[in-house]
Amino acid sequence: MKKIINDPMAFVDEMLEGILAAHPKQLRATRDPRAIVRADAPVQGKVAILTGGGSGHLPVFLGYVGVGLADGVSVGNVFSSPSAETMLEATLAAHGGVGCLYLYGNYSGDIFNFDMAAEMAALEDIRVETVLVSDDVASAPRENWQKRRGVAGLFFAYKVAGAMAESRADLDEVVRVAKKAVAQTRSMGVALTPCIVPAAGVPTFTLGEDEMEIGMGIHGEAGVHRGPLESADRIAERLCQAIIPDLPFERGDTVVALVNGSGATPLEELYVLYRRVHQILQAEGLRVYRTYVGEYATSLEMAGASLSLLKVDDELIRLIDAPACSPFFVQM
Amino acid sequence: MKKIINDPMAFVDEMLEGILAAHPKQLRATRDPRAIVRADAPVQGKVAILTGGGSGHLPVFLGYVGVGLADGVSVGNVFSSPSAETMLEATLAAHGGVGCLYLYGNYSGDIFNFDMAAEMAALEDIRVETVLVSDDVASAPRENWQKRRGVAGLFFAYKVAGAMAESRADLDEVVRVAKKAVAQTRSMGVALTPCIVPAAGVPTFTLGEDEMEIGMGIHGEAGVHRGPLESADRIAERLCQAIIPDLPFERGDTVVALVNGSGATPLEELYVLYRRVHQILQAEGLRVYRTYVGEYATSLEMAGASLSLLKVDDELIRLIDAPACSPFFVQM
Amino acid sequence: MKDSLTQGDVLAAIAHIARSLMASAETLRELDAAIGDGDLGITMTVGFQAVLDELPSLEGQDMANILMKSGMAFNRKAASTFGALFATMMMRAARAVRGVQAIDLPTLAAMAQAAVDGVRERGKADVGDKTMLDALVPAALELAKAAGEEVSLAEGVRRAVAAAEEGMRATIPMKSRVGRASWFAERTQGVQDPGATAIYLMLKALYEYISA
Amino acid sequence: MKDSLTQGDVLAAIAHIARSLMASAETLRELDAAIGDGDLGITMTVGFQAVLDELPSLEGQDMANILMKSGMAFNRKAASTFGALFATMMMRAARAVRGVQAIDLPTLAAMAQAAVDGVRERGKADVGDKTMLDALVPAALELAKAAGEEVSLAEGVRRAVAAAEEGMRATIPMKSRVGRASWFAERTQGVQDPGATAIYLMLKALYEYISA
Ligand SMILES: Nc1ncnc2c1ncn2[C@@H]1O[C@H](COP(=O)(O)OP(=O)(O)O)[C@@H](O)[C@H]1O
Ligand SMILES: Nc1ncnc2c1ncn2[C@@H]1O[C@H](COP(=O)(O)OP(=O)(O)O)[C@@H](O)[C@H]1O
Ligand SMILES: [Mg+2]
Ligand SMILES: [Mg+2]
Ligand SMILES: [Mg+2]
Ligand SMILES: [Mg+2]
Repeated sequence: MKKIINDPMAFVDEMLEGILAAHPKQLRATRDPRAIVRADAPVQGKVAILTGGGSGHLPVFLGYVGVGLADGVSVGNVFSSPSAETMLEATLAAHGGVGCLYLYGNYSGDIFNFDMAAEMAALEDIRVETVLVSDDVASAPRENWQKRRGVAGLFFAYKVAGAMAESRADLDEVVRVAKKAVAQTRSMGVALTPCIVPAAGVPTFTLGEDEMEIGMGIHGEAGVHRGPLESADRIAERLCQAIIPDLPFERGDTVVALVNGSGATPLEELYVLYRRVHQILQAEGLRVYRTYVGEYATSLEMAGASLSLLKVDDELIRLIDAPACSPFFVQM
Repeated sequence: MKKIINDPMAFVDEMLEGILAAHPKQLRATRDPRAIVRADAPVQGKVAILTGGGSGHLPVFLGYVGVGLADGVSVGNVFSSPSAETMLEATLAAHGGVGCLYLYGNYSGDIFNFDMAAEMAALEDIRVETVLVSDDVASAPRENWQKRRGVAGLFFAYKVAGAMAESRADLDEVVRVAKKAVAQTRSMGVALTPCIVPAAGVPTFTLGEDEMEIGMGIHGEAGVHRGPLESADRIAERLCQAIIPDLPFERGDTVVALVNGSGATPLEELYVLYRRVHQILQAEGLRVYRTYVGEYATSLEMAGASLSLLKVDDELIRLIDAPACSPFFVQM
Repeated sequence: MKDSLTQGDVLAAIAHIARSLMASAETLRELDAAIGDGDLGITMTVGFQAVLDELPSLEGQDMANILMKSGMAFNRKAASTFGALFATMMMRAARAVRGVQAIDLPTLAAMAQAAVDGVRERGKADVGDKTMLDALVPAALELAKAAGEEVSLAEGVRRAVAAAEEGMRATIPMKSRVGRASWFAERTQGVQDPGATAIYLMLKALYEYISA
Repeated sequence: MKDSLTQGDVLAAIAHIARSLMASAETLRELDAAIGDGDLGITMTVGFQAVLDELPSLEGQDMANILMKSGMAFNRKAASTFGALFATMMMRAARAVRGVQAIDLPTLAAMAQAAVDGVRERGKADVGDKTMLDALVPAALELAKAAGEEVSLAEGVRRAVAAAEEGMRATIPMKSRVGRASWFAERTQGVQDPGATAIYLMLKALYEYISA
C-alpha cells in the first residue's frame, strides 16, 4: 500500500484540513467539520445545491462546491455515505431562503441518509427536492435506467443545475434542468487496476495482470465484461457501443463528451482514448459541441477511464457554457 | 504494462490528435503536427512564449499553451526532446512580430535543440531570448542552482511570464519577470513508484515495495535519499527542510505554494501532504498567499508528489493572480 | 430470564447486541464482499462501538431517548445503507415505547412492527427483495402472533429468532432487487443477504440477553 | 583501402556507420541507463534509421548537403542531447567540405576540428567533463597530427580511432560535470561515458569502411 498518508483512520479529516488550508477564500467548514460550504454561503435568494457521498472520488463531491456549481457538501469516509446529520448541517449553512436541491449519485446509503436529512430540514421549514444521478449504463438495463448508479455524469448535473441556480432561477426550474441533464446523460467505464481504501488496506477487487473490466463502478463494483486488456481504440468502441444506443444518441444530435480518468491513468492516455471516441461520434453523425478530458470523478488510484455523453439542446448548451469556479474546476 | 494505448510508437501522435479533436477552439497544429500553437496565434504585437520538451508530463508542456500562458509548444517523444525544426515551426507560427521567449526546463537535449531553433529563427529576423527553469533543489548544490533540472516550478514561470506577455509588455520585460520567477522558485519531489515509457515497456527505475525516493526527477532521475516509505507528515517535513533554507525563504516572506501530483497519486493524498506543509510554512513565519494543488507536471503514471514554493512580491502577486486559460489550466 | 425489559435492561441489551455484532463483523464483511462492497464489517465495528460509547451518557434517560440516540450514534459514525436503516428502526421503535416503563411482549411486537414500517418506507423494498426485511418481517409477525398467544417474552423472542433465521436462509436463492447488490443481481444468487444476517444476529443476541 | 572519399564513398560510409551504431544500440542504452536516462539506445536506433531512410534521396547531391541533411534527419527523428550534437557535428563538417570533390586526410582533419568546435560551442563543455568531447578532441588532434605527417587516410583514421578509444576509456573514472549525468555526478564514476563511446564506435566504423 504505497500511499502518502498518515493514520489511515484520519485520512478524510486530514484531507479536509488540507483542502480548507489551501482554499480558505473559497470554502469553509460548518459546525460539523464534515459539512463544507462555499465561503460565501448562504447566498440569499439563490437555490442551494447540496451534494455529498463517500470520499475518494475527488473532485467528486467536494470539488464541485463553488460558484455556478454546488453550495455545500457532506463528506463521508472513503467510499461510505456521510450521515444524515452532516447533510443537515450543510443544508442549514447553505440554505439561502428559497429551497434546496439535493443532487447526488444513486447509492442507497446516500439516499437513506439524505432523505433523513431532508425530513429534518423540513422540520426547519426548508423545502428540499432531490435529483439522483444514475448514468452508468453498466449497472442496470435500459428500461430501469433510474436504478443505475451515478458515476462521472455527476459533473454534467452539477454544471447544469449549478448554472441554473446561479442565475437565480427558482427551485422548480433548477430541479427541472437537473432532471433533464440526468435523463440525457449516459456513461460507462473501464478499470485496469483496483484501488486500496486506506482504512481497509487491501485492494477493492482483483484483476489479472493483463485483464481489464468494462463497466466497473467507481467503488469497484463489478462490470459487464472482464477480459484481456485491449487497445485504446477497442475500449473506445466498447464504451461507445454501450452508450450510444442506450439513450439513444441519434444522427444529428449534439453532445457534450467527457473522458474521465479514474486516478492513475495519465492524461495522455485519456486523449488517446478520446481520439477514437471522437472518430466514432463523427461517424455516427453526432456533433460534439464541447469536450472535457481529465479527472472529474475518480476512485483513488484506480487505473481506468470512463466516457460520458450528454445530449444537449440550446438550454443545456447555455448552462454547460456558463462560467463556474471552484478550487477544483474552473471554466470561464 | 497496463495502459490505455494502441501502438506504443504512435502514442504521442495519437495523443496529439485527441487533444486537437477535443480542443479545436483553443489549439491548432502547424505544418508540423508536433508544433502546436494557440488557435489565435500569432497574436500580433504580443511577445510569443514558446516552450517544449518531451511528452509524458501533461499538463507540461502543451497544457500551458493558452491565454495568459504560452503561445506555442514543440512536442517530443515521451521523455525526449523535440527537434530544432519543430521548435522553429512553432516559433514561426506564434511569432507576433515583437520577439519570442523560449521558456522551458533545464535539460541539455532541449537546450541544444532550442538553441538551434533560435539560431534558425534569427536568420528570419526573429529575436529570441531564452530563460531556463531550474527549480529542483535535489539536482545540484545551492551555489550551482542554475544547473538544476526544471520540474513543476515550470508552472510558476509560465504563469508569470504569460501574464506579463499578455499585458503586451516588451520582450525585455517578459524575460525579466520570467528570470525573477525562476530565481525565486524552489521545488523538490518524492517518488513512490516508477512509470513505464510506452515505447520502452519497462519501468524507468525500480523501487522496493516499501521504499520511496526523495528528490526524484520527473523522468526518474535519481534523488537524494532512498529509504522506507514514510508518513505524509514526514515527507512534507523533508521537502520543506530541503526547500526553505535553499532560497532561503525567510520569516515574513510571502509565498505561493504548489503541491503537484506525479500522476497516480490521488488528489486526496496531495491535500493530506499540503496540510502538513501549510503547518510548517506557518510555523516558519511564511505567509501563504495562494496554494495550487493538483497535477501540474506529471511523469505518466508515476506515484509521488512534489512541493514548489515561489517567493512573491507585489509584481509577482499581480502576475500570479492574472487570469489564464488553456484546455488544461483555467484561472479566473 | 426476564419477563419484561426495564430502562436498565434496554441499556444492557443494547450493549450485549452491540458486542455480539462486533464479534460477527468479519462474517458480515465477507457476505457483503461477496454480493456488495464489503463495508458491512467496518460498519458494524465502527457503528456499534459508537453505540457503546454513547450508552453511558444515556443512563437515566427514558427508553425512547435511549433507543433513538443509540440509532443516531450508530449512523453518525457509520453512515451507510445499513446505518441509516438501523437508525430508522431505532427511531421508529422509540416512538412505540414513549411513556412505557417496561417492555413486555406486546410492546416489543409493536416496536418490531414500527421498525418494519420504517424500513419499508425508507427503503421502498419488500419481502423477497433479498434485504434485511426478509428476516425482519417474519420476526415481527412472529412476535405479534406470540403476543396474541400470551407466551413469555423469552418464548416470543425465541420464536422470532427462529423466524428471522428461516427468513435469512430464504434469501440465499434470491436475486437482489434493491441497493448496491441489485447491480449484479445474477451473481447474488447463492449468497445469504448480509443485512438479513445482521437482523438475525441482533435478535439472537436479544434472546441471549433475555434468557440469561 | 581508400585514399580519399568520393561523394559515393560518403554515402556508403554514412550507411556503414549507421548500421554499426544501430548494432551497438543495446550497449549504449546500458551505459546511458547506468549514468543517464537510458534513451541513447533508442536514439541510435531511431536516429540512424532516419539517416538510412534519408540517404537514397541524397544520391547525386554534393557532399556538404549529404552531411548536413544526414545530421538533420537524425535529429528530426531522434532529437536529444546526442541528436542535437550529432546534427551540429555534421553541419560543421559540412561547411568544411564545401566545394570539395574527394575527402583526403587533411580535409578529414579539418572536418573533425570543425565538429569539435561545433560541439564545444553548442554544449559549452570541454575535455575532462566526461562527454563525447573526451573521445572527439583527441581523435581530431590525432587526425591533424597524422595529416602533418602525410600518412595515408587509413593510417590517419586508424590512429584517430586509437586516440578516441583511449579518450573514451579515460572517461571511466571521471565525474560528470555537464548534462543529465551531472545531477548524480558521484554515481557516474566507474562508468564509461556513453556519448564518448558512440564517437569511438562511429570512428571505428569509418575506419572499417576505409580499410575494407
Ligand atoms: N432498500 C432496502 N431496504 C431494506 N434493506 C436494504 C435495502 N437496500 C439494502 N438493504 C440491506 O442493506 C444491506 C447492505 O448494507 P450496507 O453494506 O450498508 O449497504 P451498501 O454498502 O450497499 O451501502 C443489504 O444486505 C440489505 O439487507
Ligand atoms: N554539454 C555537452 N557537451 C558535449 N557532450 C555532451 C554534453 N552533454 C551531454 N553530452 C553527451 O551526451 C551523452 C548523452 O546523450 P543523450 O543520452 O542523448 O543525453 P540525455 O538523455 O541526457 O539528453 C553523454 O554521454 C555525453 O557524452
Ligand atoms: Mg490522479
Ligand atoms: Mg493522473
Ligand atoms: Mg455494503
Ligand atoms: Mg540519455
